[in-house]
Amino acid sequence: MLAEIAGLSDELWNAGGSMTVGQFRAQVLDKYPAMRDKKFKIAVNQRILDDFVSIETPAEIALLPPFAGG
Amino acid sequence: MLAEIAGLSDELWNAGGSMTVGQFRAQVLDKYPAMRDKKFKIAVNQRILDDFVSIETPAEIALLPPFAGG
Amino acid sequence: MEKVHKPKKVFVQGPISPDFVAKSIASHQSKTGIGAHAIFLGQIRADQKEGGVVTGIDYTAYEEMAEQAFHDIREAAFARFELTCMHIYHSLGLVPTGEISLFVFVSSPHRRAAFEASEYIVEEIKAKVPIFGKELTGDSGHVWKENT
Amino acid sequence: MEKVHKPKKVFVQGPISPDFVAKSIASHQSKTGIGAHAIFLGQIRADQKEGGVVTGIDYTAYEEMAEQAFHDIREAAFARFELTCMHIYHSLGLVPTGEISLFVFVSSPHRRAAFEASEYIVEEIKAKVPIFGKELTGDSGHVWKENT
Repeated sequence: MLAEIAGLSDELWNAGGSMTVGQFRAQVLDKYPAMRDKKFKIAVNQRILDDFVSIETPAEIALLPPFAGG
Repeated sequence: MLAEIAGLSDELWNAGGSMTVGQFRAQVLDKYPAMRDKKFKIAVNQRILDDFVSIETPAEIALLPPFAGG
Repeated sequence: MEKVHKPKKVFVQGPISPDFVAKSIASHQSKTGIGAHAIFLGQIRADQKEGGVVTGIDYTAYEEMAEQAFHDIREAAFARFELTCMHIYHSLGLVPTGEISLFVFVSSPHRRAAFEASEYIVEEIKAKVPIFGKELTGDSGHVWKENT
Repeated sequence: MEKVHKPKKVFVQGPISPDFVAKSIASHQSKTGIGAHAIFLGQIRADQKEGGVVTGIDYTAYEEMAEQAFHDIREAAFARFELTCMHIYHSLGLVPTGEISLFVFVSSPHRRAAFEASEYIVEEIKAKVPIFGKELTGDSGHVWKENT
Protein backbone atom coordinates (compact mmCIF):
# COMPACT_ATOMS: atom_id res chain seq x y z
CA MET A 1 0.00 0.00 0.00
CA LEU A 2 2.97 2.30 0.57
CA ALA A 3 4.27 1.32 -2.84
CA GLU A 4 0.96 2.60 -4.23
CA ILE A 5 1.91 6.08 -3.00
CA ALA A 6 5.52 6.12 -4.08
CA GLY A 7 4.60 4.50 -7.36
CA LEU A 8 7.45 2.06 -7.01
CA SER A 9 8.43 -0.65 -4.61
CA ASP A 10 12.22 -0.40 -4.60
CA GLU A 11 14.29 2.71 -4.48
CA LEU A 12 17.94 3.54 -3.97
CA TRP A 13 18.35 6.14 -1.25
CA ASN A 14 21.54 8.17 -1.14
CA ALA A 15 22.43 9.18 2.36
CA GLY A 16 24.48 12.35 2.65
CA GLY A 17 26.83 11.02 5.31
CA SER A 18 25.51 9.13 8.30
CA MET A 19 21.82 9.27 9.11
CA THR A 20 19.59 8.13 11.93
CA VAL A 21 16.32 6.25 11.52
CA GLY A 22 14.46 9.43 12.52
CA GLN A 23 16.30 11.50 9.90
CA PHE A 24 15.50 8.90 7.26
CA ARG A 25 11.83 9.01 8.22
CA ALA A 26 11.82 12.81 7.84
CA GLN A 27 13.38 12.54 4.37
CA VAL A 28 10.78 10.02 3.28
CA LEU A 29 7.92 12.26 4.41
CA ASP A 30 9.59 15.19 2.65
CA LYS A 31 9.80 13.33 -0.65
CA TYR A 32 6.39 11.63 -0.38
CA PRO A 33 4.07 13.99 1.53
CA ALA A 34 1.13 11.58 1.08
CA MET A 35 2.96 9.21 3.44
CA ARG A 36 2.16 11.59 6.31
CA ASP A 37 -1.36 10.13 6.41
CA LYS A 38 -0.04 6.58 6.62
CA LYS A 39 1.24 4.65 9.56
CA PHE A 40 4.47 2.84 8.86
CA LYS A 41 7.43 1.34 10.68
CA ILE A 42 10.99 1.38 9.46
CA ALA A 43 12.99 -1.85 9.44
CA VAL A 44 16.76 -1.66 8.94
CA ASN A 45 18.28 -4.94 7.88
CA GLN A 46 15.04 -6.61 9.01
CA ARG A 47 14.95 -5.14 12.49
CA ILE A 48 12.68 -2.39 13.77
CA LEU A 49 15.00 0.23 15.28
CA ASP A 50 14.44 3.30 17.46
CA ASP A 51 14.54 6.71 15.78
CA PHE A 52 17.84 7.72 17.38
CA VAL A 53 19.79 4.72 15.98
CA SER A 54 22.27 5.43 13.16
CA ILE A 55 21.84 3.51 9.92
CA GLU A 56 25.03 1.74 8.83
CA THR A 57 25.34 1.79 5.06
CA PRO A 58 24.76 -0.09 2.90
CA ALA A 59 21.53 -1.19 4.56
CA GLU A 60 18.31 -2.86 3.50
CA ILE A 61 15.66 -0.43 4.65
CA ALA A 62 11.97 -1.35 4.50
CA LEU A 63 8.91 0.79 5.13
CA LEU A 64 6.38 -1.53 6.71
CA PRO A 65 2.67 -0.82 6.69
CA PRO A 66 0.58 -1.94 9.71
CA PHE A 67 0.86 -5.63 10.43
CA ALA A 68 -2.17 -7.79 9.75
CA GLY A 69 -1.13 -11.32 10.66
CA GLY A 70 -3.61 -13.59 12.33
CA MET B 1 -13.67 -44.89 45.79
CA LEU B 2 -15.91 -43.88 48.70
CA ALA B 3 -18.08 -46.86 47.96
CA GLU B 4 -14.97 -48.98 48.44
CA ILE B 5 -14.87 -47.82 52.06
CA ALA B 6 -18.54 -48.10 52.88
CA GLY B 7 -18.74 -51.38 51.00
CA LEU B 8 -21.89 -50.30 49.24
CA SER B 9 -22.87 -47.57 46.84
CA ASP B 10 -26.42 -46.82 47.93
CA GLU B 11 -27.73 -46.50 51.42
CA LEU B 12 -30.92 -45.29 53.04
CA TRP B 13 -30.19 -42.73 55.72
CA ASN B 14 -32.79 -42.09 58.36
CA ALA B 15 -32.66 -38.55 59.62
CA GLY B 16 -33.91 -38.05 63.16
CA GLY B 17 -35.87 -34.90 62.42
CA SER B 18 -34.35 -32.10 60.38
CA MET B 19 -30.63 -32.09 59.76
CA THR B 20 -28.12 -29.72 58.21
CA VAL B 21 -25.49 -30.69 55.69
CA GLY B 22 -22.83 -30.31 58.39
CA GLN B 23 -24.72 -32.62 60.78
CA PHE B 24 -25.07 -35.20 58.02
CA ARG B 25 -21.33 -35.02 57.33
CA ALA B 26 -20.63 -35.66 61.04
CA GLN B 27 -22.92 -38.69 61.05
CA VAL B 28 -21.18 -40.13 57.98
CA LEU B 29 -17.75 -39.77 59.58
CA ASP B 30 -19.14 -41.36 62.75
CA LYS B 31 -20.43 -44.40 60.91
CA TYR B 32 -17.46 -44.74 58.53
CA PRO B 33 -14.35 -43.51 60.37
CA ALA B 34 -12.13 -44.38 57.36
CA MET B 35 -13.86 -41.54 55.52
CA ARG B 36 -11.97 -39.08 57.72
CA ASP B 37 -8.91 -39.58 55.54
CA LYS B 38 -10.87 -38.88 52.38
CA LYS B 39 -11.86 -35.60 50.83
CA PHE B 40 -15.48 -35.53 49.76
CA LYS B 41 -18.22 -33.05 48.98
CA ILE B 42 -21.88 -33.51 49.76
CA ALA B 43 -24.46 -32.90 47.06
CA VAL B 44 -28.10 -32.62 48.06
CA ASN B 45 -30.47 -33.11 45.15
CA GLN B 46 -27.50 -32.60 42.85
CA ARG B 47 -26.37 -29.30 44.33
CA ILE B 48 -23.35 -28.71 46.55
CA LEU B 49 -24.68 -26.91 49.63
CA ASP B 50 -23.02 -25.08 52.52
CA ASP B 51 -22.78 -26.93 55.85
CA PHE B 52 -25.38 -24.75 57.57
CA VAL B 53 -28.14 -25.51 55.05
CA SER B 54 -30.98 -27.79 56.18
CA ILE B 55 -31.66 -30.91 54.20
CA GLU B 56 -35.30 -31.19 53.13
CA THR B 57 -36.41 -34.80 53.16
CA PRO B 58 -36.74 -36.90 51.14
CA ALA B 59 -33.51 -35.90 49.45
CA GLU B 60 -31.02 -37.51 47.11
CA ILE B 61 -27.73 -37.11 48.91
CA ALA B 62 -24.44 -37.97 47.24
CA LEU B 63 -20.94 -38.13 48.65
CA LEU B 64 -18.67 -36.95 45.88
CA PRO B 65 -14.98 -37.80 45.79
CA PRO B 66 -12.58 -35.20 44.31
CA PHE B 67 -13.48 -34.20 40.77
CA ALA B 68 -11.19 -35.37 38.00
CA GLY B 69 -12.73 -34.02 34.82
CA GLY B 70 -10.46 -32.75 32.07
CA MET C 1 -28.36 -12.40 25.84
CA GLU C 2 -31.87 -13.35 24.79
CA LYS C 3 -30.88 -16.32 22.73
CA VAL C 4 -31.79 -19.70 24.19
CA HIS C 5 -28.97 -22.20 24.00
CA LYS C 6 -30.32 -25.64 23.50
CA PRO C 7 -28.97 -28.31 25.83
CA LYS C 8 -26.11 -30.17 24.25
CA LYS C 9 -24.83 -33.65 24.75
CA VAL C 10 -21.45 -33.41 26.46
CA PHE C 11 -20.53 -36.98 27.30
CA VAL C 12 -19.08 -39.28 24.70
CA GLN C 13 -18.05 -42.89 25.20
CA GLY C 14 -14.28 -43.39 25.07
CA PRO C 15 -11.65 -41.06 23.60
CA ILE C 16 -12.35 -38.01 21.43
CA SER C 17 -10.70 -38.41 18.02
CA PRO C 18 -8.72 -35.76 16.12
CA ASP C 19 -11.13 -36.32 13.22
CA PHE C 20 -14.03 -35.35 15.42
CA VAL C 21 -12.18 -32.12 16.25
CA ALA C 22 -11.61 -31.48 12.53
CA LYS C 23 -15.30 -32.01 11.74
CA SER C 24 -16.25 -29.57 14.48
CA ILE C 25 -13.90 -26.94 13.05
CA ALA C 26 -15.14 -27.48 9.50
CA SER C 27 -18.76 -27.07 10.57
CA HIS C 28 -17.97 -23.51 11.67
CA GLN C 29 -16.61 -22.24 8.37
CA SER C 30 -20.07 -21.10 7.26
CA LYS C 31 -20.32 -18.84 10.32
CA THR C 32 -18.57 -15.86 8.80
CA GLY C 33 -18.91 -13.63 11.85
CA ILE C 34 -16.31 -15.79 13.62
CA GLY C 35 -12.76 -14.46 13.67
CA ALA C 36 -11.21 -16.59 16.40
CA HIS C 37 -11.50 -20.17 17.63
CA ALA C 38 -9.90 -21.29 20.87
CA ILE C 39 -9.67 -25.02 21.44
CA PHE C 40 -8.56 -26.83 24.56
CA LEU C 41 -7.81 -30.55 24.52
CA GLY C 42 -7.10 -32.60 27.62
CA GLN C 43 -4.83 -35.58 26.88
CA ILE C 44 -4.07 -38.51 29.21
CA ARG C 45 -0.50 -38.41 30.53
CA ALA C 46 1.62 -41.47 31.26
CA ASP C 47 2.34 -40.26 34.79
CA GLN C 48 4.45 -42.36 37.13
CA LYS C 49 2.39 -43.48 40.16
CA GLU C 50 3.20 -45.84 43.03
CA GLY C 51 1.57 -48.74 41.21
CA GLY C 52 3.36 -48.05 37.94
CA VAL C 53 2.90 -45.89 34.87
CA VAL C 54 -0.61 -44.71 34.05
CA THR C 55 -1.93 -46.55 31.02
CA GLY C 56 -5.31 -44.84 30.86
CA ILE C 57 -8.10 -43.25 32.85
CA ASP C 58 -11.50 -44.80 33.38
CA TYR C 59 -14.00 -41.94 33.71
CA THR C 60 -17.33 -42.09 35.48
CA ALA C 61 -19.69 -39.27 36.40
CA TYR C 62 -22.61 -38.48 38.61
CA GLU C 63 -24.26 -37.94 35.27
CA GLU C 64 -27.45 -36.04 35.93
CA MET C 65 -25.68 -33.54 38.17
CA ALA C 66 -22.80 -33.32 35.71
CA GLU C 67 -25.12 -32.47 32.81
CA GLN C 68 -26.68 -29.74 34.93
CA ALA C 69 -23.24 -28.41 35.87
CA PHE C 70 -22.17 -28.32 32.21
CA HIS C 71 -25.38 -26.49 31.39
CA ASP C 72 -24.73 -23.89 34.10
CA ILE C 73 -21.16 -23.39 32.85
CA ARG C 74 -22.39 -22.88 29.29
CA GLU C 75 -24.95 -20.30 30.32
CA ALA C 76 -22.46 -18.44 32.50
CA ALA C 77 -19.87 -18.37 29.72
CA PHE C 78 -22.37 -17.07 27.15
CA ALA C 79 -23.44 -14.35 29.59
CA ARG C 80 -19.88 -13.36 30.42
CA PHE C 81 -18.12 -13.46 27.04
CA GLU C 82 -19.07 -12.39 23.51
CA LEU C 83 -19.25 -15.86 22.01
CA THR C 84 -20.69 -17.07 18.74
CA CYS C 85 -20.46 -20.77 19.57
CA MET C 86 -19.45 -23.07 22.39
CA HIS C 87 -19.05 -26.84 22.42
CA ILE C 88 -17.90 -29.05 25.26
CA TYR C 89 -17.23 -32.79 25.01
CA HIS C 90 -15.97 -35.07 27.77
CA SER C 91 -15.22 -38.78 27.71
CA LEU C 92 -16.79 -41.46 29.86
CA GLY C 93 -15.28 -44.92 30.18
CA LEU C 94 -11.72 -45.80 29.30
CA VAL C 95 -9.41 -43.30 27.64
CA PRO C 96 -5.93 -44.71 27.03
CA THR C 97 -2.78 -42.69 27.62
CA GLY C 98 -2.07 -40.26 24.78
CA GLU C 99 -5.71 -39.91 23.82
CA ILE C 100 -8.09 -37.02 24.36
CA SER C 101 -10.74 -36.90 27.10
CA LEU C 102 -11.81 -33.24 27.04
CA PHE C 103 -12.56 -30.99 24.07
CA VAL C 104 -13.60 -27.39 24.71
CA PHE C 105 -14.27 -25.33 21.59
CA VAL C 106 -15.27 -21.66 21.69
CA SER C 107 -15.65 -19.25 18.80
CA SER C 108 -15.96 -15.50 18.83
CA PRO C 109 -15.66 -12.51 16.50
CA HIS C 110 -12.47 -11.50 18.33
CA ARG C 111 -9.64 -13.37 20.00
CA ARG C 112 -9.89 -11.89 23.48
CA ALA C 113 -13.30 -13.39 24.24
CA ALA C 114 -12.22 -16.75 22.82
CA PHE C 115 -9.09 -16.93 24.98
CA GLU C 116 -10.85 -15.87 28.15
CA ALA C 117 -13.86 -18.12 27.66
CA SER C 118 -11.72 -21.15 26.89
CA GLU C 119 -9.76 -20.79 30.10
CA TYR C 120 -12.85 -19.99 32.16
CA ILE C 121 -14.74 -23.03 30.91
CA VAL C 122 -11.88 -25.46 31.50
CA GLU C 123 -11.33 -24.18 35.05
CA GLU C 124 -15.05 -24.39 35.80
CA ILE C 125 -15.27 -27.95 34.49
CA LYS C 126 -12.32 -29.05 36.62
CA ALA C 127 -13.78 -27.45 39.75
CA LYS C 128 -17.51 -28.01 39.44
CA VAL C 129 -18.42 -31.04 37.36
CA PRO C 130 -18.74 -34.36 39.26
CA ILE C 131 -16.56 -36.47 36.99
CA PHE C 132 -14.34 -39.12 38.57
CA GLY C 133 -11.26 -40.71 37.10
CA LYS C 134 -9.61 -44.00 37.93
CA GLU C 135 -6.01 -43.86 36.74
CA LEU C 136 -5.09 -47.36 35.65
CA THR C 137 -1.57 -48.51 36.37
CA GLY C 138 -0.14 -51.79 35.23
CA ASP C 139 -2.17 -54.99 35.37
CA SER C 140 -4.68 -54.37 38.09
CA GLY C 141 -3.76 -51.29 40.07
CA HIS C 142 -5.49 -47.96 40.03
CA VAL C 143 -5.25 -44.53 41.66
CA TRP C 144 -8.11 -42.05 41.86
CA LYS C 145 -7.27 -38.87 40.00
CA GLU C 146 -7.79 -35.56 41.75
CA ASN C 147 -7.92 -32.14 40.07
CA THR C 148 -5.72 -29.34 41.38
CA MET D 1 16.42 -24.45 28.21
CA GLU D 2 19.36 -26.12 26.48
CA LYS D 3 17.34 -27.81 23.79
CA VAL D 4 17.77 -26.39 20.32
CA HIS D 5 14.50 -25.95 18.47
CA LYS D 6 15.00 -26.49 14.81
CA PRO D 7 13.62 -23.76 12.56
CA LYS D 8 10.17 -24.62 11.31
CA LYS D 9 8.35 -23.65 8.19
CA VAL D 10 5.52 -21.32 9.22
CA PHE D 11 4.08 -20.07 5.93
CA VAL D 12 1.66 -22.17 3.95
CA GLN D 13 0.06 -21.20 0.66
CA GLY D 14 -3.68 -20.53 0.98
CA PRO D 15 -6.02 -21.58 3.80
CA ILE D 16 -5.21 -24.05 6.58
CA SER D 17 -7.60 -27.01 6.48
CA PRO D 18 -9.35 -28.64 9.45
CA ASP D 19 -7.80 -31.94 8.33
CA PHE D 20 -4.35 -30.45 8.70
CA VAL D 21 -5.27 -29.47 12.26
CA ALA D 22 -6.49 -33.03 12.92
CA LYS D 23 -3.25 -34.52 11.60
CA SER D 24 -1.24 -32.20 13.84
CA ILE D 25 -3.25 -33.30 16.88
CA ALA D 26 -2.94 -36.98 16.00
CA SER D 27 0.82 -36.71 15.64
CA HIS D 28 1.05 -35.70 19.32
CA GLN D 29 -0.69 -38.73 20.77
CA SER D 30 2.58 -40.60 21.11
CA LYS D 31 3.96 -37.82 23.33
CA THR D 32 2.56 -39.13 26.58
CA GLY D 33 4.01 -36.38 28.75
CA ILE D 34 1.48 -33.98 27.25
CA GLY D 35 -1.63 -33.28 29.31
CA ALA D 36 -2.98 -30.17 27.62
CA HIS D 37 -3.15 -28.78 24.11
CA ALA D 38 -4.23 -25.20 23.43
CA ILE D 39 -5.08 -24.37 19.84
CA PHE D 40 -5.83 -20.97 18.38
CA LEU D 41 -7.33 -20.60 14.92
CA GLY D 42 -7.78 -17.29 13.13
CA GLN D 43 -10.69 -17.36 10.70
CA ILE D 44 -11.52 -14.71 8.05
CA ARG D 45 -14.63 -12.70 8.94
CA ALA D 46 -17.12 -11.33 6.41
CA ASP D 47 -16.80 -7.81 7.83
CA GLN D 48 -18.74 -4.95 6.27
CA LYS D 49 -16.36 -2.36 4.80
CA GLU D 50 -17.00 0.77 2.73
CA GLY D 51 -16.42 -1.13 -0.50
CA GLY D 52 -18.71 -4.02 0.49
CA VAL D 53 -18.48 -7.24 2.43
CA VAL D 54 -15.05 -8.85 2.85
CA THR D 55 -14.83 -11.97 0.69
CA GLY D 56 -11.29 -12.93 1.62
CA ILE D 57 -7.86 -11.66 2.62
CA ASP D 58 -4.82 -11.74 0.37
CA TYR D 59 -1.78 -12.12 2.63
CA THR D 60 1.76 -11.08 1.82
CA ALA D 61 4.80 -10.87 4.08
CA TYR D 62 8.24 -9.37 4.25
CA GLU D 63 9.20 -13.00 4.35
CA GLU D 64 12.77 -13.14 5.53
CA MET D 65 12.09 -10.74 8.41
CA ALA D 66 8.84 -12.58 9.19
CA GLU D 67 10.60 -15.94 9.47
CA GLN D 68 13.10 -14.37 11.85
CA ALA D 69 10.30 -12.82 13.90
CA PHE D 70 8.51 -16.19 14.15
CA HIS D 71 11.76 -17.79 15.23
CA ASP D 72 12.26 -15.16 17.95
CA ILE D 73 8.69 -15.67 19.20
CA ARG D 74 9.20 -19.45 19.35
CA GLU D 75 12.40 -19.14 21.34
CA ALA D 76 10.87 -16.61 23.73
CA ALA D 77 7.82 -18.80 24.30
CA PHE D 78 9.93 -21.92 24.99
CA ALA D 79 12.02 -19.93 27.46
CA ARG D 80 9.00 -18.44 29.20
CA PHE D 81 6.59 -21.40 29.43
CA GLU D 82 6.94 -25.11 30.20
CA LEU D 83 6.06 -26.37 26.73
CA THR D 84 6.49 -29.79 25.18
CA CYS D 85 5.68 -28.68 21.63
CA MET D 86 4.86 -25.58 19.66
CA HIS D 87 3.70 -25.20 16.08
CA ILE D 88 2.76 -22.04 14.22
CA TYR D 89 1.30 -21.91 10.71
CA HIS D 90 0.24 -18.80 8.80
CA SER D 91 -1.26 -18.47 5.35
CA LEU D 92 0.15 -16.50 2.44
CA GLY D 93 -1.93 -15.66 -0.62
CA LEU D 94 -5.70 -15.71 -0.74
CA VAL D 95 -7.73 -17.02 2.18
CA PRO D 96 -11.49 -16.81 1.54
CA THR D 97 -13.95 -15.71 4.20
CA GLY D 98 -14.75 -18.51 6.67
CA GLU D 99 -11.40 -20.21 6.20
CA ILE D 100 -8.43 -20.37 8.52
CA SER D 101 -5.29 -18.26 8.13
CA LEU D 102 -3.53 -18.79 11.48
CA PHE D 103 -3.00 -22.00 13.46
CA VAL D 104 -1.12 -21.81 16.76
CA PHE D 105 -0.73 -25.14 18.55
CA VAL D 106 1.00 -25.49 21.93
CA SER D 107 1.25 -28.56 24.13
CA SER D 108 2.32 -28.84 27.73
CA PRO D 109 2.14 -31.25 30.66
CA HIS D 110 -0.30 -28.87 32.37
CA ARG D 111 -3.02 -26.54 31.18
CA ARG D 112 -1.74 -23.27 32.63
CA ALA D 113 1.38 -23.14 30.46
CA ALA D 114 -0.65 -24.09 27.38
CA PHE D 115 -3.21 -21.33 27.93
CA GLU D 116 -0.63 -18.66 28.66
CA ALA D 117 1.68 -19.60 25.80
CA SER D 118 -1.15 -19.71 23.29
CA GLU D 119 -2.26 -16.21 24.13
CA TYR D 120 1.31 -14.88 24.30
CA ILE D 121 2.23 -16.29 20.89
CA VAL D 122 -0.88 -14.96 19.16
CA GLU D 123 -0.38 -11.46 20.58
CA GLU D 124 3.28 -11.48 19.59
CA ILE D 125 2.47 -12.57 16.04
CA LYS D 126 -0.11 -9.82 15.65
CA ALA D 127 2.30 -7.17 16.96
CA LYS D 128 5.69 -8.19 15.62
CA VAL D 129 5.48 -10.21 12.40
CA PRO D 130 5.51 -8.21 9.14
CA ILE D 131 2.51 -9.82 7.49
CA PHE D 132 0.19 -7.65 5.42
CA GLY D 133 -3.39 -8.36 4.49
CA LYS D 134 -5.48 -6.96 1.67
CA GLU D 135 -9.15 -7.38 2.56
CA LEU D 136 -10.97 -8.04 -0.67
CA THR D 137 -14.43 -6.51 -1.03
CA GLY D 138 -16.70 -7.10 -3.97
CA ASP D 139 -15.41 -7.18 -7.52
CA SER D 140 -12.27 -5.10 -7.40
CA GLY D 141 -12.10 -3.14 -4.16
CA HIS D 142 -9.75 -3.78 -1.27
CA VAL D 143 -8.93 -2.36 2.15
CA TRP D 144 -5.65 -2.91 3.96
CA LYS D 145 -6.19 -4.78 7.20
CA GLU D 146 -4.64 -3.40 10.37
CA ASN D 147 -4.20 -5.29 13.64
CA THR D 148 -5.44 -3.71 16.85
